[in-house]
Amino acid sequence: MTSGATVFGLCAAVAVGLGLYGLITNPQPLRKIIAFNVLGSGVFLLFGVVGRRGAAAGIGNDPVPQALVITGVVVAFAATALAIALLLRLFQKTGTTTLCSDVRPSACSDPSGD
Amino acid sequence: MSLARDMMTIAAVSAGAFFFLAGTVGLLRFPDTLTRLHALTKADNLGLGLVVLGLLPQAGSLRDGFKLIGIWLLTLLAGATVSQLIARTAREGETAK
Amino acid sequence: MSIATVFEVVLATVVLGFGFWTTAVRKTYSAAVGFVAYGLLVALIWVRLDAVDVALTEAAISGGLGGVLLLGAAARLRDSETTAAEAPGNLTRACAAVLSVLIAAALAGAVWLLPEHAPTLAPRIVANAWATSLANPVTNVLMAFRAMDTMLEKVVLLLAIIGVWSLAPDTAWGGRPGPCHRADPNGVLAFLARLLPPVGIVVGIYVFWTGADHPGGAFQGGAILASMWLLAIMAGLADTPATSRRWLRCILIAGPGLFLAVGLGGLWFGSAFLAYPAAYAKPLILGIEVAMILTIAATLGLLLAGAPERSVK
Amino acid sequence: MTEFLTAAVGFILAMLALGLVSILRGPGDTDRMMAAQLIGTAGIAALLLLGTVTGVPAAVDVALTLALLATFASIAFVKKGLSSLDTDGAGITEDK
Amino acid sequence: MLPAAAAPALDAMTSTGGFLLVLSIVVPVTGVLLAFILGDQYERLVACAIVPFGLAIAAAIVVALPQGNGPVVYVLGAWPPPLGIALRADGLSAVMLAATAVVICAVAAFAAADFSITETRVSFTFWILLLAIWGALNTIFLGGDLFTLYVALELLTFAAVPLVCLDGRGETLRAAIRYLLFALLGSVLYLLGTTLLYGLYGTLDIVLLGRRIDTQPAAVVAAALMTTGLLAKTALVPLHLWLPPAHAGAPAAASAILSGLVVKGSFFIIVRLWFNVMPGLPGFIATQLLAGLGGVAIVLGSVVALRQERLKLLIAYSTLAQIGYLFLMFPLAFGASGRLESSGALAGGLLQAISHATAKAAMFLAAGSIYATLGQDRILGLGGVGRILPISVLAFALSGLALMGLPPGGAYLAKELLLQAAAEKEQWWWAVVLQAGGVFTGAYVVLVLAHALTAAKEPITPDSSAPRIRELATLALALCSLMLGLVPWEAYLSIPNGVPSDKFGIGALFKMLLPLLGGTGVAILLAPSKLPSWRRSGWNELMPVISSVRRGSLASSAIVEAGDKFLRQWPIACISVLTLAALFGVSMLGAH
Repeated sequence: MTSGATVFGLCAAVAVGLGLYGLITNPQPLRKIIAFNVLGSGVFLLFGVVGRRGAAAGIGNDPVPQALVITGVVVAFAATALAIALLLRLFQKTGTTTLCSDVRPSACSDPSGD
Repeated sequence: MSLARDMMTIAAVSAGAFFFLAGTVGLLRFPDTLTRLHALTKADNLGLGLVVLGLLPQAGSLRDGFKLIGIWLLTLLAGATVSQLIARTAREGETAK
Repeated sequence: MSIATVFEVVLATVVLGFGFWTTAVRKTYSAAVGFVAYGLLVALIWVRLDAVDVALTEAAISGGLGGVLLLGAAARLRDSETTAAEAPGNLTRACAAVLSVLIAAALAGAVWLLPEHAPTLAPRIVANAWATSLANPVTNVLMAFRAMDTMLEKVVLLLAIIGVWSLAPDTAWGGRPGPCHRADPNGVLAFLARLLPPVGIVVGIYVFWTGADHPGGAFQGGAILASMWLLAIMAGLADTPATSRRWLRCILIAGPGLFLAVGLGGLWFGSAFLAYPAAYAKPLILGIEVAMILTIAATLGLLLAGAPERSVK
Repeated sequence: MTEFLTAAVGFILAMLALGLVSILRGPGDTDRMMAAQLIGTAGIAALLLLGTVTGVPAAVDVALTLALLATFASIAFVKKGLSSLDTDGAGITEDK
Repeated sequence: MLPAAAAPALDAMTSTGGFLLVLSIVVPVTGVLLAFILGDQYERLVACAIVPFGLAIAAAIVVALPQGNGPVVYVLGAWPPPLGIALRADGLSAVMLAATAVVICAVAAFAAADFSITETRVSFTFWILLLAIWGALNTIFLGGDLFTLYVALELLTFAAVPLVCLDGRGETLRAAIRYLLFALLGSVLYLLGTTLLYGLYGTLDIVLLGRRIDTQPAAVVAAALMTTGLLAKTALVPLHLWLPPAHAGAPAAASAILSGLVVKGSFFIIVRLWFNVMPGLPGFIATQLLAGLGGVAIVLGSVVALRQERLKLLIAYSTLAQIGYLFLMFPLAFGASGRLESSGALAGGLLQAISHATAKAAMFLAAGSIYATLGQDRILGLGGVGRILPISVLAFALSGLALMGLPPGGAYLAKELLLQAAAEKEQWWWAVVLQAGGVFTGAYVVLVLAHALTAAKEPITPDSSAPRIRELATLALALCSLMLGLVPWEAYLSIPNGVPSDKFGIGALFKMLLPLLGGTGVAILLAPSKLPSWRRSGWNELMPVISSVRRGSLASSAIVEAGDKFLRQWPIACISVLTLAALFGVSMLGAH
């Protein structure tokens, strides 16, 4: 009845981990945005797994989580579009996409010292 | 009757899977862009066509069957157009060099 | 282990493989391509989880419009790749990896510990579906039970448009978004852009219409319509409208506006805000959805087109 | 029957992954443009088979959506996106 | 006031006056739609027409609330939870609604004179987003469902981000992107938590969840993730990388909204989460951890604020410190039963939130007038501004005094309530932090005023004269903040031991001297830009002693500033997010 819930639950957790790692370590803002999308899809999948476990009354997947995911996907898409528009404008304006605001680009290189 | 339909499905889907395999091998083995493009589009469209053919007997209604064929036609159209555009870009890239 | 489980493991592995590729690959353009593939395969997972409404949305967004958005940005930002020299060091990476794994493990553990008999609202939704006489439970949740969220989400989309427009240079305010596309009117692209949109519009309306009783809905249909519009724009057959146009703004607020109006009607004449009188529930919901599909198509198209760049004059 | 079709989906998925990796490794940008093509066809095939396997007839609608949007995405791939001012038309100068 | 204490049926039934809750959300949203369609040049008219309406609705809710029993409830679509969504207004919501309405009014009056009609782009964006922020905040204060709160949070973020980069400079665009990305990370973590909660209990309704929730590990994971996500959106140190550049870079009216109101949205959801959804879950250590971060925020924010060269950055950093102050209430509300209790500490925290909302908005508005007149806002260049803009400087001084805890201000009342709670709970260390917070606030207010009140070195030629209405709006807001202590809060917030009555006596005067004198001392020691009076004679004997102490303390404050710079790097801030999530998870698990 709840076919795949466990496997895809694990898959969702790993996707969240991947997205988090990418969001932290990728220096380019566009890569951060892509990583955010991976992270978001992991969260949505988790909703899907929760809904799949709640299959009942002849519906294969609890409709409430499904509806929440659809709302969430739309919001995430709008966020992506806004972030990309900001990034393109920044590039147009300054010729770079670095997010470091502190004076020189070198000043914001890694602190861990290697 | 059901057995005959299932046999047809198995045969057609197997053939389709084979073309997907052929396409992928072509992608991996062929040396330059144009030949790889050739491998991809031919094999993929034929592969999808055979899969669609295989699924037709399993379709629940006439409408689903038409939808399946429509899907195949749409991908054919896209494949034809896009591969032409890609090939043109590739050729221009070469002449530019 | 049954073949179904093996298949699920394969699917999950391939999806995560692409997720990993997207995170690790060096070139941004490749990462964007990887993400398109990832999004498409996630749609497969949604079908497998028996959530076809979401699968449609995921296919439309991650596989289609979202991919185009990311690819366009990647192509345009290509020159900036070398300037960003802020790669974190190994210690930072190690910390990030450890913590990400920790969070993922905690999540996996939490999913594992979810109760044996999962709580669900599905029976309640089926029991109350009479109120709208729509057979698609997801549409019922979106348009009736949780209508407030759906309405506010449309306002979020509108704010995203305002945010994108606000990035226009002052000289281009109110102008047309995006660059001017020119293509040979007798070329392949123009041919496709004449052939595909009629088909696409039919499919878009079908996906929307079927959403009352089967998987589908205004958002998914709107996404298809938006992509057809953009195809015509890319082929040079149409241009993006100037953002100061009154008709465009009317379309952009038609969905949330009608939603709000019907909701207030419920407050005034009926039992509650956003309550539909049982006799008119279906036509009212469909009416809102018709307005919404227009709004969504226009909004998604304009979000992809970007900030106004060309002044009207 | 279900087992056979499930295996077929798994096989096509593997082909998709292999093909895509080979494309993305490819030397030039034109190779990468093929990716959308491959994702589209193989993804649709997998989706149709999966819909039959899982008993979700509406999967056909997902495939239909994908067929349309994959076409659109392919064009955008070749155009390298919608919004490029400077790189616009790099891939798309049509024959006169 | 706690919904959990009310009769069960009341939570799922629309109460009389419930339609006011709908209106308070619908009216600003209608304004957004109308302003968008009417567009150029009419958006300001629409906004100015909507503002009095909104204020009246907020006032009506405030009046309606004490008359019924328990919260005012509205069931949307007549679908009771868990299937549908309910809006609920309790005392906390009413207080926040009213404060928001007042601040929005003042900012609108200020901005009506600020953005000239020729600047179509800026004016269009600002007015629509102002209304959008109002609608989003009202939804957050009234929403009875965790997912509705998520949508409202996103609404808030989408409205706030474009305000940051209204002027379109590269620097502010950068700040906006950092803000957006970090806020998105926060909302994803919040959403993760809601998924788990739905999977566990099958509802997202706050009241129902509050009844069903238990202390199982999966709920703890959800709580930790949601708390951390919201903290990232609230910019509690060390998750503050986005705040200073974003709040300092926006136009003055926008900064006032961002600093005064927007961060309170996510803060309010944390309060809902910890006090209403899962009061029994966090446990002693987690509350101490949260307040500990608050303490760090007070020190770091204040010290770095004193080292800023520009007025707006100083105010932005002071916001960091004040956000820290808001979190001191959590351990003080932690009762002997092992649950967070709706006590005097909660009332104190909420009062601090609204007095900061009014005072900080007034400060940013005053800074905006100063910037517009001088053409710059360097603190060293403020000399003589007291003569040109007396009202703005007075407003700045009054709001500063209110923030320091001058009676009868809201912050004074808040501090008294929190000190009372600290004494009751025998957690003297938080009393020390509370007093230190007041002293630090005193320091940067004194620093700014000392410069603003000196004579100009060279005569100033104002770029433009600030319209009087702008200055008056600022002053009104500052006075509001100073008068908050006179409001009868007992009707809305649960204050078991009563409000401290001594607001004007000798004792109150004495309490006021501590932050003022202590603040002067701290300003002398920690501010690199010396106080103007310092250069005069009369201090000669003390000079060598103080100079050496000053040198030492300056060196240590430089270290704090370097620490701040370190924490504000993207990877470090993200790692802090995940570390905090892990810490909260472990400490909550340990509590059970």
